[in-house]
Formats: sequence, C-alpha cells, structure tokens
Amino acid sequence: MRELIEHLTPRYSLGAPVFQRPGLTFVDVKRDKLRALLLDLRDKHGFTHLVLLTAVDWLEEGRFQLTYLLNNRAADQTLGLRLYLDRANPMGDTIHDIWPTAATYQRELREMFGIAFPGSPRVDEEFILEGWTDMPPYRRDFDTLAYSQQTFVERGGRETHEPRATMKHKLYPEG
Amino acid sequence: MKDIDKSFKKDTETDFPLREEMRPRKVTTPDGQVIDIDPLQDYFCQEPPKVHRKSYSAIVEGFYNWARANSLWILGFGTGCGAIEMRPLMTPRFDAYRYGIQWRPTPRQSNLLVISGYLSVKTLKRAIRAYEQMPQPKYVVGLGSCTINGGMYWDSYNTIKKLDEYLPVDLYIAGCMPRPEALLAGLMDLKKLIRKGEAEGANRYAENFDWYKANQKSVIKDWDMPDYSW
Amino acid sequence: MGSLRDVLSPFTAWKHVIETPVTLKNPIGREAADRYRGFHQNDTEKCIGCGSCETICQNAAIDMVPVDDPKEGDSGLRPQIDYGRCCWCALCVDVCMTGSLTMSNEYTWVDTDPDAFRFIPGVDEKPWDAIAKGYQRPGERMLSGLTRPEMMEMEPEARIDNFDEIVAGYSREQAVLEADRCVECGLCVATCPVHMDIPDYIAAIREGDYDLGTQILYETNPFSEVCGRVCTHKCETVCAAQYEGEPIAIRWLKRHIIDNVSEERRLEIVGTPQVLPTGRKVAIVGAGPAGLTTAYDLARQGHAVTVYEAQDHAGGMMRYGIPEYRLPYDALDRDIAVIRAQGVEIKTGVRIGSDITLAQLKADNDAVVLGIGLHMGRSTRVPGSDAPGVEAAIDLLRRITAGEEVPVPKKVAVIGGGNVAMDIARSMARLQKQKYGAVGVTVTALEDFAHFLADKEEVTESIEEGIEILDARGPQEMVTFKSGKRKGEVKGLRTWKVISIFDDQGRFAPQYDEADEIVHEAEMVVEAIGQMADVSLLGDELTEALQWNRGRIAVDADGHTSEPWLWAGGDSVHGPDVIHAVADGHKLAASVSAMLAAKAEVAK
Amino acid sequence: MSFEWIHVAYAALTLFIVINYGMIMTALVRKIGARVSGRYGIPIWQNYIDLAKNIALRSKVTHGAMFYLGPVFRLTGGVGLLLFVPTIYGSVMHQNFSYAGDLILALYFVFFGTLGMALGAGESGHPHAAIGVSRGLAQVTTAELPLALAVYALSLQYQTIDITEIVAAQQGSLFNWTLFTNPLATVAALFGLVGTMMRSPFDVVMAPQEIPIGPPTEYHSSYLALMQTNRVLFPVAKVVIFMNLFFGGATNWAEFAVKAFAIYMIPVLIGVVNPRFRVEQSIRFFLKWGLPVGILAIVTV
Amino acid sequence: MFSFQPDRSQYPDIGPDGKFEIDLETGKFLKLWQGPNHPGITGNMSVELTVNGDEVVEGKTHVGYLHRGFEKLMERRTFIQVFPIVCRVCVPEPDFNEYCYAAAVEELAGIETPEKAKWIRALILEMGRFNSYMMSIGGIGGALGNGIVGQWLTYVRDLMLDRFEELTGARIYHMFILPGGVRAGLPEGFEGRMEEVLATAERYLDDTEKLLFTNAVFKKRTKGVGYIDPALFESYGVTGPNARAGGVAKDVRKDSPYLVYDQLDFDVPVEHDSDIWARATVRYRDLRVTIDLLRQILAKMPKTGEVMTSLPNVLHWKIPRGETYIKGESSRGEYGYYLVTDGSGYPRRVNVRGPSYTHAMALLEHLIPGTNIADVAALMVSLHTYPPEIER
Repeated sequence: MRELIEHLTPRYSLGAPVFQRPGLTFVDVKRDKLRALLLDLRDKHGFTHLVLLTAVDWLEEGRFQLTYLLNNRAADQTLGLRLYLDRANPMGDTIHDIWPTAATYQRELREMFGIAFPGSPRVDEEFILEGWTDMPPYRRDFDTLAYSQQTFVERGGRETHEPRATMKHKLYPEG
Repeated sequence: MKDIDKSFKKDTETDFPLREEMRPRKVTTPDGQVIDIDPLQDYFCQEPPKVHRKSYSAIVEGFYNWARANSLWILGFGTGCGAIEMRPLMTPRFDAYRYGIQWRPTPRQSNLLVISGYLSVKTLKRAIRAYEQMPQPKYVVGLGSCTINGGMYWDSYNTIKKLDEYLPVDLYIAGCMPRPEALLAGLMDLKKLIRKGEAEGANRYAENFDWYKANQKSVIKDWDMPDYSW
Repeated sequence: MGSLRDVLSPFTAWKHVIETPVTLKNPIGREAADRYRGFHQNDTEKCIGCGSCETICQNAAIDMVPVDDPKEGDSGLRPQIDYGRCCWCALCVDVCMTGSLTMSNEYTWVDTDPDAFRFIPGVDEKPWDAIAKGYQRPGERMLSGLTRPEMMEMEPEARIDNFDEIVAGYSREQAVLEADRCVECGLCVATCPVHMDIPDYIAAIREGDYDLGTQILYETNPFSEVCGRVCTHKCETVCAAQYEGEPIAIRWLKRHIIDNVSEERRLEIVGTPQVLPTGRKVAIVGAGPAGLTTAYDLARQGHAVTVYEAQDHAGGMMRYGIPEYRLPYDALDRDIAVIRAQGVEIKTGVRIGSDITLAQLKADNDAVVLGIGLHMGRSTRVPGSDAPGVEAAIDLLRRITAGEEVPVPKKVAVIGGGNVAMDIARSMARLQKQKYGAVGVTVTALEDFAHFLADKEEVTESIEEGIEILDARGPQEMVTFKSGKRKGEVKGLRTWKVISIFDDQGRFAPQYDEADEIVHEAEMVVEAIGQMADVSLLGDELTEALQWNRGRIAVDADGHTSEPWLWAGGDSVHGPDVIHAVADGHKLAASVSAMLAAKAEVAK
Repeated sequence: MSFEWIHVAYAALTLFIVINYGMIMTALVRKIGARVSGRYGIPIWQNYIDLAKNIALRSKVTHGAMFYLGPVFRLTGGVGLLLFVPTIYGSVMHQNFSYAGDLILALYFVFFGTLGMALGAGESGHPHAAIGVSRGLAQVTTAELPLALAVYALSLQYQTIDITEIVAAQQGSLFNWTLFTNPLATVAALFGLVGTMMRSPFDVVMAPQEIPIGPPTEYHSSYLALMQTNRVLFPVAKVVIFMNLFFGGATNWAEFAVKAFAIYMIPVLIGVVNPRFRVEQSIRFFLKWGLPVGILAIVTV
Repeated sequence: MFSFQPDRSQYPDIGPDGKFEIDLETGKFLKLWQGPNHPGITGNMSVELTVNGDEVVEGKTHVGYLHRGFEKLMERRTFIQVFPIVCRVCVPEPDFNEYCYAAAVEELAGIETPEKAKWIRALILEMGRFNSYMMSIGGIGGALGNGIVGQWLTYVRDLMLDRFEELTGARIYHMFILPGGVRAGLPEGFEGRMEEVLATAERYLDDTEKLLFTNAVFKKRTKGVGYIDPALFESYGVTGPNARAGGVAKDVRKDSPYLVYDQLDFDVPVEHDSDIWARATVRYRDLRVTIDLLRQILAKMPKTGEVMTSLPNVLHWKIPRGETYIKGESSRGEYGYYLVTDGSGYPRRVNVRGPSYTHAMALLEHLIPGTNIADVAALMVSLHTYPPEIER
C-alpha cells in the first residue's frame, strides 16, 4: 500500500496518507485529479469495488469531506479518498459512468447534504424524503431535535428534576 | 445528550425553496384536459368519511361484534420494525389463525391496521391512505413504544411521535419491540374491546375528521400520491 | 419439465400432515428467558436518585420525579420510565450506581390509554414487581470505573521520622482518570457544608481547564488548598460511586486543581474586591477558618475587616491543630495570602481580653465576630488524670507547631479514637522516631473499628507507621508511680474492654467487661477525647449577658448571638471541622453584611 | 321428468346443504394444509364467522353497477352449475333440475361465473384486478380446453350429453366408473380441475405476492361475503360435475361427502407443495400436457 | 407453437441520458406500484413498474418509507448511546450493526476485545446469519407461491430466536455487543440446546430440499430468470451471496478474516448461473455452512475468560479524531460502518454501508426491465434485500 501511495502521490498530488490499519488507508485528493485517479485505481491497480461514497460535514471548517472508499478485493486493501468541497456551494463531480451504483450514493448526498452532482441520473428526484422543505437534514447545522419538536407533537405531562437542583431547593434553599 | 438549540428556526423559503415538482402547476391529462395540480393538497380525502351508526337492535349488534371480534383480518402492511414479529404469528410457533386472525393483502378486506412501530412521514401518508380505504368498522393497534411517544426515534426529523394525533388508535402494545406473545395478548384484548362494542375508532375518525386532517397536514407536506400506491 | 423425481419429491412434504403441530398451546404470557430485558424494577430503598439512568438514556425515556424528601446522599427522586420511549437496552441498569435498577422478564403491557405507559418502578405497583427473573447486571459495573487511582504516598519508613507531607497529590493522568469516574449526579453538593460545585470542578479537571476549576472552588471556599488536603470530605461519604466501588476522591481532585495553579495565577483568578469601600468596620476575633472566611466575604463586599489572632501566625486550628505532615504550613499560607489580598488586615499576637478588650472592639467596629475555635482539651477525669505526664492532645499539637520543646518519652498512650488522637499519635511517633529511632505509641479508643471515628486512611497509615491501635478500650485510670523519684508521675494507663457505649435511650453510658483489663505502659498519656473553647475572653459581664447552650455560645441560624453586635461561629459553636467552619464563615458574613446593609439604609 | 314448484324448495335445500358442506370442508382442507406447515390452522367454523363478519361491515364502497353484479354473476354461476347437475343421483329431492340441463349448460356455467367476475373486477378499476382478470381468462380458457375435450370424449363414449344418463351408466360396479372405462378422459378432465381450482401451481391469477389476490382485490363487506359463499359453493359444484362424470356420482349424502372431499383433495395435494407457474407457463403446460391427453381421449373412444 | 418471448426491439431501451422513453399516453403502458403495502415486497419499500402486458419495461425503486435518520441521530448521541440504536438499522439481522459499530469504536478508542468476547461475537453473528438465511429461503418459496417453506423455516428461526433470547436477553434487537466486549457469557447448558435447534433445522432443511430445491415447478420458475451478468458485479457493487451465485468466490470472512474466522474451518459455496435459482441455492448451501460454523464455534470457544473490558466512564467518553471503516460478511454481502470521530464525545459521522443499498437500488432497476411482473417479487427476494438498511 505504501508503495502504491508513493507511486501515486507525485502524479495526482495526494495529501499525506493516514495508515489507519493494515489494509485501510486514507488520503486527501484534489478535485481536478479525482477522476483520473479513480480510473487509474480501478483499471490499473485493481481497486474495482466502490465500497461507499459518503460525505462528512466539517461545519467549523466550512467544508464538506467526500469519502470515496475503494477496495482492491484481491489484495484486501481499502483506500479512502478524501475530497474537500467548499461548504457554501458544494458541487461534486459525478462518477456514475465509472461505477453506475455511485448514482444512488450521489442521489443520497444530493438530498441529505445538498451536494450537487450535475449529470448524475435522477439526482434531483426525491430519494428518501418526501415533501421535504427544510435544509438537507444531514448537515451539521440542521438540528433534528428542534425540528422534531417544532413539527411533531410529543406526549405531554412529563417533567424531570435534577438531583442537584432538587436537593438545593429542599435542603439548603438559602445558599 | 446535547441540549437543543433554542435559536434553531426554520427559514426554508429563502434558503431552500420548494422543489420544482412540488410547486402548483398545470398539467395536461392523457385525454387532453388541462388541470391544475397542487402537490401539497390532499386530493384523496376531499370528501369526509361518514359516521356509521350501530345497528338498531342490540342483539344484532352484539352478534355482529362477536363475528367482528372472531374474524380479525389484519392488513399485511409492515410499517416499521414490528413487522418482523408479526411473521411468527402467521407461522407454526404462534399460529394466530386459530384465533380467527388472518392477514389480507388489500386494505379493502382488512379490519385491523397494525402500525408496527415507528411511522416515517412518507409511510404515514400511505398508512392514512390504507386506513381510509379500509371498510368500517376498522381498528388500529399501535405496536411498540414508537407509536406511543416516539420511542427510540423521539428526536428524529422523519418519524411521528404520537400516533393518536393522526389515526384513532384502539390499543397500544408497549415494548421495543413487543414479542409475538405480547402482540397476541394485545389482539386478544382488542377482541374483548370489539365484543364490548368499544372499538369505534372509525366513527371517532369520522367525527373528528377535520382535527385529524389538520394534524396530518401539519406533518405531511406533499400529498401527491400515485394511484393505488399504498 | 425436469425429471420425474422433481415432480414427485415435493409430495414428501405431506408426511408432516400426520405430525403433531409444533404450535405453542398457550403462547400468551409465556415466560421469557431468565436474562430477558423486560419492564423495569427498582429497589427504591437502594436507589439514591442520582439520575445516572436518566443521563445515559438515549431515548429520554427516564424522568427523575420526587417521591420522597431529599436526604443526605439521596435526592428523594426516583426514575420514572416512559414506555412510549424505552427501548429495553438496559444501559440504565448497567450504569446504575447502586445496582437498584433491574429489569424483570415480563413483557406484556397492553392498554387503550396511551398516557398510561409511564410508571415509577418500585413505587407504582405493577404485576412484575415481584418477579425475580430478568436482566440484572452480570458482575460489576462496567460502564464507569470502580476504583480510584492509587495516591502516591511516601513509604512509612520514609515518612515516619519527619513532618514532610505524606501524600504527593494526583498526577494529571491520575486526576483525569479519577475525574472520569464521576457521574456528575451532584448528590455530594448538598452534603458539603459549603455546597461546593463538586461535579463542575471535577468536569473542569477532565477538560484540563484549571483556571475554571479554581474559579469554581473560590466561589464557595477560600480555603480550597487547605480543604484539598485535610477536609473531612463528607461529600465522599455520599458519593454515588461508593455503592459499588470506591467513592470519587473529591478531596484529592480539589487539591489537584490547586496544585496546578500557581499562587500568582490564583491571585489573578480570584482577584480583588471590585466594589467601593463601604466605610463599615468589622472586627473578627480568631484567624481560623471561620473567622478568615467571614473576613474574606466581607472584605470582598467592601467592608474594612480586621482579624485579631492570639497566636503568632494566622490559621487557627488549621495551623496549630493539624500536624504539618498532613497540612504543610506553606499551603495554609498561600490560602491566607489570597484572603489578605482582599484587603483583610490580620493582627497576630493580639489576645482579646488581655491586649484589647471586647468592649473596645465593640466600640470601634460596626460588628464583632467571634471565631475563637476550640483550644482547650477535654479531660477524661479518670483517677490520675491530673498527674504529671498527662497531656491534652490539642495543647501538645499547638506546642509542636509553635516549635516549643515537648517531652518525648519512649512510651506514649493516647486516649481517643478521633482524628485528633491520630494526629497526636502520629506526631509523637515522628518525634520518637527522631529521638530514639523507634515508635512506641498505643492508641486506645472507646469505639470498635466498625464504628471508628477517625478516617480510615488515618488509621491504616498510623498502623503502617508502627502505632498500636486498640479498639473498644475504656480508660479507667492513669497508673502513676506510687513511689520513687518519679512518684506521682504517670507510668501507664489502665483500660477495660468496652461492651457497649450507649444505653437504650442512646445516652452516653459505657458498659465494660472488667475482666478484660490491660495496663498500657506509658510515660505520657495523651487525652484526645475532645476540645472546648476558651471563652475567658468574653469577660464575666458578657458571659452573664449571653445565652448559652450546653457550654457553647447560643446562636441563631445565622450565627447571631443574643447580643446584637456580636456574632459567633466556627468550631467553638459547631464543633471541630474546617469545612464546617468555612460554611459558618459564609453564614456569618452574610448575616453581618445584611445587618450592615440595613444600617446603611437607616443611615440614608 | 317435469318441473314442479316443490323442486325449487328441494333445490334450495340442496343448495343449503352443499354450501354448509363447502363451508366446513374448505375449512377442513385449510386445516389439513396448515398441518403440513406444522400448525393447527383456523377453527372449523371460521368460514361462518368470516361470512358473518363481512356482512356485518358497515361501509360499502361501490365502483358502479358491474361492481355489484360481479359477485352476483359469480354466485349465479356457482348456483347454476350446481342446480343443473344431480347432486345425489336417484334422489328426488337432490337431483335438482338436472333433467333440464345438460353438459353444455354446465360448461357454460363454469365460464359464466368467471366472466361475470371479470366484468365486475374490471369495473373496480384496480390495475391488479385488471391484470388478474386478463391472466384468469387466458389461463381458464386453456385449462378448460382439456376438460372440454374430455367432456366431448365422454359424450362420444356414452352417446349423450345428459349428465343424469352419464351417471346412470356408471352405476352398478366400481369398474363402471368413467375413471376406469375411460381413464384418459378422466386424466384430461383432471387437468382442467387442477387448473381451475385456483391452487398452486395454477393460482397466478390471484397470486398475493404479485397482484394482491388479483380480481377480488377491491371487494369487501357484503360483496366479499357473496364471493365467499361462491368460493365454497363453486368448487363443490365443480367437484359434483366431476363426481358425476367420472366417479360414478353419489347415491347418498355420505357418499357425496366422501367423494367430493376426495376429488377436492386432488388439487390440494398438488397445490400445497408446489410453487406457482407464471401465467404463460401454465398455459404452455396445459397446451403441452393437457391438450394431447384430451385429444387422445377423444381419439381412443 | 406460441412465442412468449417479448420482442425487445419494439421497446425503447435506455437512452443516452439513462432514462426510458416511455410515453404513457399511448395507452400501451400501465403504471403499477408494488408496495409499500404489498405482500411481494420484503419490507416497506416500493417499486414503480411500467408494464406492457405481463412484461415490465421499467422499474423504479422508491425507498424512504423506513427512513429514521439514523446517521443524524447517531451524531447527537454519545458513543455509548449510539449502541442501542445501531441494531435498529437492519431489523432481520441486527447484530452486524452492533459488531461493526463496536469494532469501529474499539479501533478508534484503542480498546482491546477479550478473546472470549470475540468468540461470542462470532457466535452471535452466525446465529444472525442463520436467521437471515431462514427468512430469505422461506421468502423465496413464499414469493413463488409456496408458503410451506416459509412456515417451516420461520418456525426454525423462532427456535433460534429462543436461543438468542436466552443468550442475549432479547429476541430481535439484542443490544449485546457493546464496545469492549459482549454483555455476558453463555448460559448454562447453552451448547446442548443449541444443538437441538441445529438438528431440527437440519431436518427441516432436508425437507426443504425435497420440497423446494427438488421441485419441477420451482426450477421452471427460477432457472434462467433474473440473470445478473457477473461482469456487472463490480459496477453495481454486488457482494456476498449474490456475487457468489455468479461464480465470484468472495467472502469477507475468508478474504480478510475478522473476529475468529481465521480459526474456523469452512468453505465458501459458489454457484455459477447467477440466476434466481443459483442465488437461492448458494444461500441454502451457505446456510448449511453456517450450521457447521455454529457447531465449530461452540466446540472451539474457550470455556473461561473475560467477556468485557472495563470501559472508561461512558457518560463522558471522548474518542480522538480519526476515521475508520469496519466491514464484515453479512448474510447479504459486505456490511460496513464508516465512523468519523472529531475528538468530542459524539461521533462526527457514521455511515452504514448496507449491502441492500446497492442491491435493491441501482441493480434492481437495472434488472427489472424485460422481466415478467410475476417474477419481480421473486427477483427482489432473491437479491435478499432489507429495506431498513437502505434508507437507515
């Protein structure tokens, strides 16, 4: 794995790799190099299996991380490619022509994170949610509890007490 | 557990406008008519359901209730996790058939809708549709904690918390998930209710139709539904 | 169409038609497995209402609701479980600090009323209350640590011949480990006399935010460094962690915060009074914890405070009653420095009654606060207790601290089983070791080990240091030399075995087994059975005017005596304990300050 | 024999007995099927309760006149089928109107019900019903092809199309049964029986897995009660024809009960243990296996 | 005679934009919805079919009926609080979630799993696989109109659920595999009772083989139907039995052994036809392997030892920043958890890679055109997909 990364790094200007454990490596990639890298990995290095494609919202850093997890099943090696997108106007490049199944992942990312993938089939159709009018729910700034409490009705009549406050109130109210 | 952010407020119109297909628009039907379509409107329930009176004769009603209780046809609609514990009921271990309980694949022939666990908003729409298609008298059983107060998904943005806001529920079975034995015990209790003539949820639904509809509409935004898609 | 076998083979399934069906005859109510996680049970006697179950419940299914009045170490709250939420994960059972919460193997609960699925296990009666089967935590609590990290201590050999501080304090790693064990229930806060925000400063340690920790400490306790070492830590006796495992080492954690903040930084964090001087004057008699705390509070409110101390150094019992190996003097000095920084003037070596009279103080000040402490030892009053060689522990301790020469015989017997007895025993042992290279101290305590008054670690450390501790021994007589050069001097202590200490009504009336008699050979017998206040400074007139309560000055809840200008608090009113004295100090300050404010109103 | 009004009462009695017999027997058959699964299955009187329950339902949604008439036609088919064949041979009370009808009429009634159902179900507007109907018509047609050929062979053999006469010809000995006199025709007819009893492998018409029970998917309450009645009556009526044509008829109710049950069990035996064919597979099956047997039956007469 | 093979030339194929050009206005096509309330659908999802006669020309899968936003919910629960909810991601085989999550947390937090706990985990996972296959094989019988198999095998599954209950204290959602180990050891006499279940299972499986796998009608319905070109496996992310039915002998248990699979002796069954028949058969054979594995695990498991390591106080458990991916071979294929932590007490992101996600979405949509309506249900069941793990 190390040789492969060393081999690919200059050509695709990869970031510093993280060797998580034998058989699992993460590395940062640049958006303009992604497609060539994926094709290279798939066709020349045996990374033919797209395990998953997902995003991580680094709200504080103002960017989305796209993770392309590729697997070389013969060598039992998994390579995670991390691609950072600007959070303000997230736009990814579709890879459904490389792996048709990526179209599904991209639909989900479009719906759940609001990341656009122009050209991906059915990407703008509703996928999981129906009649969703709020911000994409997997974004960090979407507060699911607040949304839930504003939208749905909960059964009332519940009240809890904090031990510390209760004891203060009852045992030493003066101080 | 993190505290909720009180400042969280939805500002959807500006940041996240409606999708194209959810906006009102004009559509040409196959036979050439131009009709207005508003996907956010519930076309299927324009006409409220009727309140059906009990039979005038107490003896007849009693006999009917006996028959209803002993011939419970359940709609085979697994709305959530609980569906997996309904399957053992149909199979040798628990064999609910011997209690007169059977499963029907179509709502038209079912009397009992078991909401087997949590209901996502998308499924709720179908469950309401299925419920409204069922003939009177019809019963709803809430299976599992999620139907009572949201259960495990109490803070989920996509599941309802109180089933009785949207459908008239006759009976709840607590647990996560309830075992087939508990489910069977619940169905036996439901039978007793039916025989006593107390399972009048359908009439309750009809009488409070506006209230139920308002609750449903507060949750389900998109009422556009393909024909016969329950 | 395939072979004929393919056509005929399926018909073999028909053999099942003659088999008995495998259906359960009556499945409803079938008993679940022994480990089944069903509806909750709670042993409400065992439960302390700490709320850990509520904290861990990811479904927000648990509410803590009051079922009883709170007591020390029991919030009076009990978990109420919402079965519209519960998912039977049993994390609440796993995390339960006392092991009171369990689950039965009952699982059927059907109701038409959705609001009915909520109950307080153990309080609301349910059919499954008596079921013994069900999920119980196998073995120990796994979700939080059981034992506290070993405190680094000097070995007995290394510490016995000197007065160096014994415990080293926690390292950062140890402290974080220990702080990690805390479940932040806050039961301890009520028990702490000054109600320190214990969970909060423990959380600050976890976060590594010592500045915040210091700030929290000083909100309630200006003697944080002292208390970090010698506090009686009542908080640890109610700690939720003690029921299965050791209580959180709250005292050591407090000390850890202070250890990590330099004196200068501490002064910065605590700061100086940010109010205008009020022009009011308050005199405080006694620079002990009560007096200095009062001074600290009042000074921060802008009042001019003067503290009068009879001894050469401030600190009172903290300095003169506690041996240096437990509380180094410089630690005390640092705490006092913070108080001084608030503008408090401390006049040492000034004895009220002889140097200045109380009447003078009354005249010069708006209020006078007495925090005189307990500086006189009580006597057993057994025969021979007035013989030479019989000493009061408190007096000896003071002399050792003050650097005075004290007699150090080879054999010493100590009467008493409290912390003071341990202090003097260990101090004498050190002196003996220095002088003779051997320890010869015997402690005889009235109580048996099960009801011992002294802290456990004091006892173990004493034994480690070679001190002999005999429990359940009642002193009967100081045996004196009947003749010879040393006639009249003590040569031993005669004790009987104690059968019981209190009678049926709970009065002090020890019963002895006279057959079990020991004479402890000793050239010095130290009485460490309690102290009393030296109230001679009050003068006859004031003594007459004041109200008394069993030999102590009677005060109201705020520490106000029957004289409007005089307050009293601390050990002399409430018995010996630093943290209580600090609490008293706060109370006195609040009361005095309220009075001064009222005065100011009137003046306007 | 001439028509008398009392025959109507007799026929009604026959109908009553047969319906009750059907109710009990179909429940029993379901219990037997359940045993193969390892269950007890429904109570034996469950069919009655279901019937009462369906009548007791309060709301009735209709999709137009044909929707009403569908079950009625279907029931008419069943009743007609039964009434124009002798239920009990030689019994005045239970020979029904068999003197008035013949084989052709019986075959007509077999089809009549299906067609009526098709119309009614089609009216319900449910796509699953429509698919079920189209499948049903296609399959029933081919499934009845061997039956029709067998009946033709039979009429050639006995030189009559009067059912009573065919039954009469089979009396006397076990070996007078068509089963033994013309086994090929019997087999061909059994293809038809198995094919039209709506059991696996030929039940794709109302396959719950693909088209939730097909044609009756929209039927409920009293409509369904009617169909239920028919569902117990129609198979028994069909079985009665087979009994009369191939198994020597029945001369008393006990014989009737045993024979009808035995014949009914033939498709059940096959159905319980087999998955179902797709519609074009079952059509092909009948054309490939049923049709030649039927032709052979005619040829060999 | 008649030709029932549809003439594909008259239907529009997939255009360059990946869409069918179907004009509903011609009246030639009919829209048909399978599901969500539909007996032919495994679980709560739906397929929108466009049919021409009995032939389906287009199928669109619609999911989301079971969406609970798990990945969002996990982000606002502490690491221990996530533990009870992960199993809910996949209802019929919940234990894989527990294992993958626990292993991911252990890796990032640097916790060692005790040896015995590994064995018990493997036991639980194989028991779950057993149940899942029982449902799948029963389901394929049911989808093709033979309910008996489903009845039998659900009964056997019930017996296994009793063992689950005895071991873990719950029937469906076991919540047994905690980060750091498992909750408890085996109860007294467990091996014996397990053996009874396995023997019963084998008896019923023998009967099933005679009833279903030696059945002319079943063969007729399944052979050659629902063919997946093995060349597409990589493109569509096909793993597990679905791939093994097409000759790809890949199994995570063999290829990158986790837990104790390197100490177990087993073969991975492979079929080559890649149709419904092959997929059903490969599952049936794998089920036999699972039964054998269960016996091996119980025999080889160490008798004593810790099952759980002490955790730090879980109420404020923080895990340093990092990310990892843990995978295992579930009954449906590669199951994985992608966990990202940011140093706080909450996971930054958890992504569940369920095999159904690729099998039931893109692959199914690719396979459906050209099939008969009657085969759609069987096709779906043969892919063995569980909707809850698609939408989470």
